[in-house]
Amino acid sequence: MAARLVFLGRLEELAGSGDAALALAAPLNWQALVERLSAEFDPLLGEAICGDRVRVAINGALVAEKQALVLGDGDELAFLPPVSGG
Amino acid sequence: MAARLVFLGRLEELAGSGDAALALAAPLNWQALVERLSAEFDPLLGEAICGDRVRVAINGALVAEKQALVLGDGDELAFLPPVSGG
Amino acid sequence: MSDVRLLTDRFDPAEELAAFTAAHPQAGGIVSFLGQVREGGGVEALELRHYAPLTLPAMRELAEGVRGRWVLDGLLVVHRSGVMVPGEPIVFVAAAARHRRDAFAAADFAMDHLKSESWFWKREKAGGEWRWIEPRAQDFEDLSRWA
Amino acid sequence: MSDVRLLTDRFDPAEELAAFTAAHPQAGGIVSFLGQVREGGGVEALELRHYAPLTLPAMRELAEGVRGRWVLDGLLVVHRSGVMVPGEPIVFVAAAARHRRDAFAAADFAMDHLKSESWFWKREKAGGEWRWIEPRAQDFEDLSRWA
Repeated sequence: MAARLVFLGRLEELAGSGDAALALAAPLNWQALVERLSAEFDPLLGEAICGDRVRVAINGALVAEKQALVLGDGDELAFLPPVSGG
Repeated sequence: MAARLVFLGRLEELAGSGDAALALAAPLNWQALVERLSAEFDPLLGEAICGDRVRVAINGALVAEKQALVLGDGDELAFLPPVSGG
Repeated sequence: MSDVRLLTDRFDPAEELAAFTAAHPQAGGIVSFLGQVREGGGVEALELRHYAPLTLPAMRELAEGVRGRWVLDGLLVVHRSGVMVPGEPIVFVAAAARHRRDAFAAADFAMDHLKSESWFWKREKAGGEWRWIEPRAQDFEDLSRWA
Repeated sequence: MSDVRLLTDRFDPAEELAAFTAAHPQAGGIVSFLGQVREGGGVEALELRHYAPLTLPAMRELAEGVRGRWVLDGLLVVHRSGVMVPGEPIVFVAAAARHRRDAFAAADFAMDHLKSESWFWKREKAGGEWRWIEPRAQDFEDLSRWA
């Protein structure tokens, strides 16, 4: 089981790359996900994605309340910091 | 002795053409000019050029008060109705 | 310096935009307005007459006024006179600026003033007949936005 | 129908204007905005990243919103992603309308919303180093004009 993570903007730097696979033993809730990312990537990444201005999209759809999401097998989760204009 | 008259916009129709030469025996003031144009072209032309919205330019320069102009030999007098946009 | 031209022959607005853009690589934004003779309105031809001693000098003065009012890298004003058919360009204005808002405002202002204050007289041919066009109230309303 | 495109390769804004104009002969006025990578600001390259599942759908939704707000004959939105060098076009928006004011307002509105709300993340290379660009306060001020 695995999920795909996508990091946009400066989150890419904290994550070390624009995307990553995350092995899953079971579905992860938001709190468990933040802990995994802090441990496997960078504690600053875990902190950053909790910020109010970072939105998340699951399988291409924006999530209204990221704290309520559950990440399952095959999902693509994107972390979207504030946009910086075209 | 002669002056050149230029008629813009719909004044051209009243004058019958876009420009005309006007033979002069002596310099003409505004009132004499209006009388000449009414007699030689069309009374409606004389009336039209007296309208507040018709400006005049003498030798390419706009005249502040057309009633005060004097037309002399070699002058070019242009009659400018309201512009209708580009 | 502004580029202000009064043309008697057909011109190509896309070529003008390409040349203007190439001339202002330091500008972040370029706003342009193209006015053309509309197809489908029953107008067969449009003629713009002008009075040479006044028209181009007034267009240049307008351009200077625009340059004084906004910070621009460049300003282009190309205007046709003579007889034009539907689909043919009448006027092309482009403003290049570091800031987008300046470019939009400058092009918008230039068009409002060109339309209402330039020394052009317009007539249209429809049903085989030419008729002179009166000033439009809308043009004066547009102008009053800048007072 | 609006023409909304997200491109990964360089495009030619003058060609886009020519094609858009040819497609809308019934429009009296066409306003365009071209945003390009500025020369001379010390920026060596600019990169725009996007998130495919969101970016183009949001651009289409913006275009629909613009069409609902003004009476337009046509609307074009072309946006680059990827790495661009100075002088290269980033975005080209054009609005064709019967009335000049509608075309100006539509292009202006589309740009303000593209700049502040589109799903693009920008980084710039200067002195050999890439750095991510933060949102600009000006973009939000521009947006508030339409509230």
